[in-house]
Amino acid sequence: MELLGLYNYWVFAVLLMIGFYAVIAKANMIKKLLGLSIFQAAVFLLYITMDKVEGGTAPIIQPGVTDQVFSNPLPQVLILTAIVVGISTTALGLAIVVRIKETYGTIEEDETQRLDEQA
Amino acid sequence: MALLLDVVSWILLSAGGAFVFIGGVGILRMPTIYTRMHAASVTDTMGTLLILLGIMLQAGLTLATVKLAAIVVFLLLTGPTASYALANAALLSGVRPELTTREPD
Amino acid sequence: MFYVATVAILITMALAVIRALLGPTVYDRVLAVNMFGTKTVLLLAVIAFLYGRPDFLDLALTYALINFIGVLAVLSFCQSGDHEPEAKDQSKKAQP
Amino acid sequence: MLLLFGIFLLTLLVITAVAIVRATDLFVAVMLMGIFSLLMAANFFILDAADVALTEAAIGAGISTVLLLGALALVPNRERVQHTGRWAALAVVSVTTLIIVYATLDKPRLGDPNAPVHTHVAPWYLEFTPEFIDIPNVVTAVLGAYRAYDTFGEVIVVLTAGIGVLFLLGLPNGPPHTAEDSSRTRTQNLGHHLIPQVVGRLIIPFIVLFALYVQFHGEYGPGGGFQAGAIFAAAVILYALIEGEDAALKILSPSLLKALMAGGALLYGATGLVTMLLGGNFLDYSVLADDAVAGQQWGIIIIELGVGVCVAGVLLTIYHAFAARND
Repeated sequence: MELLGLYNYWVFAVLLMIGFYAVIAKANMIKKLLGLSIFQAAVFLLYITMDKVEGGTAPIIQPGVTDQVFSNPLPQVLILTAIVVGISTTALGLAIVVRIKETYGTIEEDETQRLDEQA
Repeated sequence: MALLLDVVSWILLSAGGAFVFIGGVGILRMPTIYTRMHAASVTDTMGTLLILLGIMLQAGLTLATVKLAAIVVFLLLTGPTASYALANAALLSGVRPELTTREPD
Repeated sequence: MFYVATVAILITMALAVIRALLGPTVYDRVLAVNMFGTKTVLLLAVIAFLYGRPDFLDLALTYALINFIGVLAVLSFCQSGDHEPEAKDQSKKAQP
Repeated sequence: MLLLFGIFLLTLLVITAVAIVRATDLFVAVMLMGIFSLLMAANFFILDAADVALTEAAIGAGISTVLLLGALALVPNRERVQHTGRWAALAVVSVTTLIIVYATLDKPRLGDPNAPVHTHVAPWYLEFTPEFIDIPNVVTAVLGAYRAYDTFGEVIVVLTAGIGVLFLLGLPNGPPHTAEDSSRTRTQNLGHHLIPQVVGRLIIPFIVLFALYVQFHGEYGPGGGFQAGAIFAAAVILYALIEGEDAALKILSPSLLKALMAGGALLYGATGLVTMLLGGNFLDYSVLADDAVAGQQWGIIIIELGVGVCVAGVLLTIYHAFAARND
């Protein structure tokens, strides 16, 4: 039971590295972006794991209820904004990939590099 | 009275859970996409209805019950729409329903 | 009493994930995603009551309202013609 | 018991992530991202982060799938299988995973109330929010008041991403297509599918209503500008799907979208300037009303509105930019 308390962190480590693997090992740029999203989600998970307090509840104060334990609001604020920023930046990356496709005719990284060297 | 409510909502929640589970088995075990869709969408409706009704009985006459009723209505509207869109997309791309019965493998 | 329903929902979610991984056609996966969405609505509703904070039903309501947009997007993606999803790889099996 | 549920969901999360990376069909990978997002939202909820779960729901339940599909329609759907460097990458990744897991052995256990993160500034927020700001949702208080600079920065990042997409892809200019294009439009949207159209028309008003509820109820329950903006954008995207791009652009024209994008961020920044003119610090809302607490509440409502408008504008601009390329 003691070690199960670390399970969230292990999942964080594994997810982080799954995303990282997609970024370094895949040549397809959309796949790289999806890997980046997974990487990002892993970081979200790390922060939200830290906010949990045993026996706590979400930090929204209920009228008339005292001595409630609340989870930590700070990581939630950071991650809440990061999720929206994440989708915006992913969209920016997708736009770049679309333009690369229009210019090079491919979205595989090694092929674009070869085309660059020929030019 | 409270005991009766508890018993009824217990029955509804368990029955709903059973329906949901049957749907899950159906989506895994049925042979083709259209049969799977059938299993998923039909049990989805029933299971959702029963589980949310069971929760509603526990919530009593509060704002939560209104929200649960809204969830039921929206799920009943959007679920079949999604099934329709999915079946249409599958048909458009040329996955034909299998009309003959297949020999058991 | 909510635990029975929760466990049933969780097992069904796992079954849907298995179907999403197995395929074989992309539409099986879309179906699994859609079913997973409905099950998430139920799970969130049940857990809101397990926690005794029914005001968190807003979350389930969000999914109930906008989760089917994804499937409609798939339909319009499929009918836009020249971009037929290529993963009909094993769908021949489904054809007589 | 809930801990076990969480572990179950996290295991599914890992399995889904592996499947996303292994899928060679990008369409399949995008669909699996949908499951991934649903699982993340459920996990956030189990970990007591209702606001974050709502954000993930609002973003993941429609917008991210729609945006990814919009991009996927413009590029090849299939990944070319290649094997060079796979084992080296796998080795690097495995070793790093083991190092991180080893590092986590010193982390405080899940839910430990004495963890360092719970002893620094968070108790102060929880203790003094009722006194200084007096709204029930502490997350909104921290987001809008205590860390307003931070949130302003995030809004600017979102705006910058929107501007970047505009530079790269551009929006359709001029008046929307007219009669001679209508045959093309009809095949583009789902107008000839009666069921989605009827249900969509029925449900769009409720989505907009819900977005407004999330926007203005954010002080009392889970919600706020970021979530509301995303839900509103989802409503308009649904409209565009069932009635066609041009109909959606007629309601919210490209110039209006640009105005919304910039106007939302501007509203946020202007609030800061007004507080400075009234003698306070940048984004110190106490001076906005006679009563400092009421001023804080007004400030939070105004900047949340700015956030919502900006997020909705940016997400819709991005969606239309991808859809316009599809013609």
